[in-house]
Amino acid sequence: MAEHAHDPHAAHGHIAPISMYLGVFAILMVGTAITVGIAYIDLGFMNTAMALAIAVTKATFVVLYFMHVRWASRLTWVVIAASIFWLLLMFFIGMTDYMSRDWMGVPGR
Amino acid sequence: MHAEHSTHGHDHAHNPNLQHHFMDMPHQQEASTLGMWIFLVTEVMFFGGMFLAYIVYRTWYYQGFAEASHHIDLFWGGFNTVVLICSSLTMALAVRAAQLSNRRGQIINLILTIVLGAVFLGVKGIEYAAKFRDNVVPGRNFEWHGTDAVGAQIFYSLYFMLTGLHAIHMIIGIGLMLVILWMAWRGRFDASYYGPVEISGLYWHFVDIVWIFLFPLLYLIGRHAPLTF
Amino acid sequence: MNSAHAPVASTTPPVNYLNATHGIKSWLLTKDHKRIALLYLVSITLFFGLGGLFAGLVRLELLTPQSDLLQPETYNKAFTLHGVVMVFFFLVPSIPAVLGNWLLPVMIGAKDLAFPRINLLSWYLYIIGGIMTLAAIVSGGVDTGWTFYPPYSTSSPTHVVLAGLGVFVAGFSSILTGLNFIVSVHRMRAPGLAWFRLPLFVWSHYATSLIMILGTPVVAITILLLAAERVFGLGIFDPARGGDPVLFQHLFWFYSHPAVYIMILPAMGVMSELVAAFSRKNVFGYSFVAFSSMGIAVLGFVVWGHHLFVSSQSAYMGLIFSILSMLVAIPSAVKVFNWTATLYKGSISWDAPMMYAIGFIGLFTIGGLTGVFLAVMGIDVHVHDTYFVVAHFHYIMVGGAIFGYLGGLHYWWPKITGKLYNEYWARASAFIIFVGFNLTFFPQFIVGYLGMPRRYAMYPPEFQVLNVMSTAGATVLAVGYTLPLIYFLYSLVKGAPAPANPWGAKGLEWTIPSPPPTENFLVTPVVTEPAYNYNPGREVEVAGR
Amino acid sequence: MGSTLPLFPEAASTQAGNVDLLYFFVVAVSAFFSVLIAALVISFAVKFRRRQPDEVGAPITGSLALELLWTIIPLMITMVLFVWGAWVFLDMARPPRGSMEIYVVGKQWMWKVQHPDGQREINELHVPAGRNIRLTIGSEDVIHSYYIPAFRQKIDAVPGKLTTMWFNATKPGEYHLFCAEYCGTKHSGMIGKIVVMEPDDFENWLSGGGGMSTSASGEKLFADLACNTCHLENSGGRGPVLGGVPGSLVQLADGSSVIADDNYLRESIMNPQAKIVAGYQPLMPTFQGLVTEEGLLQLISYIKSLPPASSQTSNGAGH
Repeated sequence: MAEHAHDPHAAHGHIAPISMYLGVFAILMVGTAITVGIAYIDLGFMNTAMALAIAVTKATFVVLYFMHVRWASRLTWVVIAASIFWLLLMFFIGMTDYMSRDWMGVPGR
Repeated sequence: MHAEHSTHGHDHAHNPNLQHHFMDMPHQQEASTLGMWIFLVTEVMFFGGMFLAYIVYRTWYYQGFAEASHHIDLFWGGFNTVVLICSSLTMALAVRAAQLSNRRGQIINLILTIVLGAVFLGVKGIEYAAKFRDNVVPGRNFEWHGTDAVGAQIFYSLYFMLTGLHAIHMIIGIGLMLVILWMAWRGRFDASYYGPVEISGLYWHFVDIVWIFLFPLLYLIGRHAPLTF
Repeated sequence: MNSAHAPVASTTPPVNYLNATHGIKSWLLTKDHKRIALLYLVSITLFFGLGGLFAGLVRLELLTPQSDLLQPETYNKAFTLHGVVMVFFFLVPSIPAVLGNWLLPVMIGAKDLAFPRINLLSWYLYIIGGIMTLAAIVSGGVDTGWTFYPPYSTSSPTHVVLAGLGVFVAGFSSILTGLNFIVSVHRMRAPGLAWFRLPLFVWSHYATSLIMILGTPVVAITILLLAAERVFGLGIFDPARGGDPVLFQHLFWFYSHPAVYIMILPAMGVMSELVAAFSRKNVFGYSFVAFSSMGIAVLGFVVWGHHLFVSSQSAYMGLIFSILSMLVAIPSAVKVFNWTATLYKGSISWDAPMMYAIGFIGLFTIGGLTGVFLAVMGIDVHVHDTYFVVAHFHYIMVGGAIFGYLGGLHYWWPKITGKLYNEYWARASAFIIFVGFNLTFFPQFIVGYLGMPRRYAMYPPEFQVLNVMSTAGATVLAVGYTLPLIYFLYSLVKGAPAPANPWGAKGLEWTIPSPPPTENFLVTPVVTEPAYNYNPGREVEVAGR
Repeated sequence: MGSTLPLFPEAASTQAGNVDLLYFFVVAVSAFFSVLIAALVISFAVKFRRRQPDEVGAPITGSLALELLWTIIPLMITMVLFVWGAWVFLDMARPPRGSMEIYVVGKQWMWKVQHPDGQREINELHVPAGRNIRLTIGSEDVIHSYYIPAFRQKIDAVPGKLTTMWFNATKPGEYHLFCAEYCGTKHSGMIGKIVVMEPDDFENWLSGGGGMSTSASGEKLFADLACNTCHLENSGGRGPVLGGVPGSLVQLADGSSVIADDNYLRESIMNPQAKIVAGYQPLMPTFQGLVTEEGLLQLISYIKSLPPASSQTSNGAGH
């Protein structure tokens, strides 16, 4: 907490220009259009990967600019990183079971 | 640690919105913003459980998922994506207006946000009605004319859970926005106190982010290979 | 924080948090964390009694090999409700919501938790969830076991949805408590109270809160999916509709294994406080104890699959879960060794809280070591779902969590109520609980390795002697649990007023009156020294031997 | 099964000794640490008891060497336990080749057994001593668990898939069979006995029963369900020819491949669209609800008994 020098009257917070919000909005719209367009091109397994990559990019823009995380404290970054880490941990460990179920060649093992 | 200690750092005028156990407004706002972020972590894990189920069954029943995904209406899904992105913009602008003590800007942007949220829910209603009409609601005369009825039914089960819980979050969000709108109407927020607008905004953006993932994962599976059935 | 060790004589302040306002409304609408803690204390005690009642029914039925006292239907409901009530409505909230709620703000030198209204809301959610579960009990009960495994829970004719939604709502109570603790520890600490000056109680509650906010939502959604499957006929876990019942087990244990640490970590925090206070000594290896709490919280999330060794989970995944489960034993061992080392050259007094602490160390050691048996795959295949498992987790849940809860309650009772309880009866009841507990659960290790499966209303006659021992122990245990209820209530009426620091202990909570005023600290404290600093200015690090 | 106060279970399989040895080792380690901790706690608590009311303890904050010691020693012990436990487990998980295969189906609240030669039993299992026995286990309704304490073996019976257990009984006698996974009202009644017999007695017992062998029942079902119209060598190639498929590597339409184990065969009957064999159309209807779990096991047994396809290059399965 010591890292913030407070003006006791104003709640602090970054005030960004409207142009930034409109820019992020445009990126989100373009991203949506690309997601739909790319879904109609056969890229094999890359279809899913691209769709997710675009979704992650869009989400990142929302988090950084609409949710002001770019200017937020390090603790906020840690909180977000922890949530992503735990989510992926659950996916990764959960899926490891499903992916390795046939390896032994013994049903149910 | 905070520099000022003794009593509660009363060397300045008391903001009436300051609760007694905080030292000053930034302290209070930091705490409430952190609280909302931590709440959003729980929301991530809440939806995460369903996404794990989605990943498992999508790998098991890709055929059924692709068939079912072709059956849901891409137009309305895309339309709703655009609506939600617009609402996120108006929400962000409402927070900005509050930061600048601009009461009118807050009211206009909050009303737009609420209207867009309502439009989203209306469209969702249209989509759900179509599902009931086509008998693709799991557990209720589920009929499937494609090849993989089992996979399609699981897809629709997850579809209804994911979009249904997302819609419930939207409804809660709209309720929250109505409260914020009322408070903004009464001029409660200005540059020194806009925490409630900001943290409701965080919630609204989170719900938007969930949809950003739901849209490709539900509406766009295997679109490149049209299925005939 | 001066270093007076002798009990400081002081009288109960005329205005304190207990009598500052009057009337039932002043309690039900209170935002004071201390009053909310007392609301929890009362409601949790009621649920403990209810859960204990079901445990009594289970033990009585198991006196004989036949199912003669209870029909199997009733027996199945009894053990299910024992599990549901004890896990979700007693153990998970017990220490955090009562002792944590009362003490955490005081220990960090704050006037309240960061979000007092949310704190009250979480008590109401707990009560609503509890009422829903009670409604399920009254309207006929649930018979799925507390684990709600589908497809049985999808097809069981009992009130699964109502009980499940009760757990769902109570889960949000737990989430909000965790959220409040985390924000408070980050943002509400008093000046000078750096992280490594925090009492270990606070560290362990911080670790617990992490599990609450990261794990609880997952079990909430899992139960919601199960309810949707039952109510709307969605197909998600039901194999008849193409689902995978093992997926439920993955999602369920992603929360419910870490939930074990929600129950035991706060008790470990209490232990650190008790061992330090009754040895009048700083905790040996403070930072190792603090970090082991965090280590348990994090590693606890990656071991859930040891509940699935024979569930048809991939054998290779089983190996990974086995080795990870071994790793989570290490920080627990580190804690036990550090508490033991804390006693060395201490000034040890055998007051009632310390008796619980010493009992805890012994029972938790046995509970933890028998956990290693279950992580060893070759042994787990045999003892999985037998009474060996039942005995193991009761050594952790009762020998650990409840000993921690009772020990903490005795230690802070004078502070919370401003009254002294009868020390003689307190020691006697601690001894009775210890004996009764071991008599109840030790025979279950033996009958478990013999192969008696859990959740059996009837069993082969050769297991009877051990079961009778267990039931006899449960009777002793019931007496032991009743005694504190009596002498605590008696102390409220006739107990002598407690001084501010009856134990001569260190910590911010002992610097304020007993009971404290509503705002805890009239002047925000400034902390200038580490926790448990019984020897100011004489810090020595012993060289390794 | 016997004395009034047994303290240790009978060990009647080749694996039981391995498990018990490991168990005794962990008991010894646990006893050592429990006694060590208890002795230290009690002796400290007595020796350093408080003598004056205002006495404080010695200022000892910690010791890095001790912390490392009691981190590393338990770590090493647990790693030994992991390796040993995994070794014992893997032996219990992998049935040896050439085991005698018996099919078991759990349903509320009984265990139904089919021997290869057609003998059927309920809540009992007769096996010869000294032979590797492989159980393939399914469930018709909810999750059960097939548990034989004397053999130290257990595996869940999970609806929607098949699981496997194996053992080699060493001592003739009768042993408990329990359902270990809670399965509803009469869970504790879902018990039975394993009867281990001398091989000669077992042969006599087998010949006493009779009826159609499992694969013969499967053949009949194969015809009744009209599987033979697509899946035999002379049936026109609409579906893959099944002879020789079990155990082989099957190429799928989406480019991946899969080993045709029992669960693959089962899935191909119940949910044929999940894995389409390369070169075939997804024409096969599901048999979910049309064939019981026992029937499935008979079909699988029959498919396994088919001779390898003579000249066909197609090695597909199931659809």
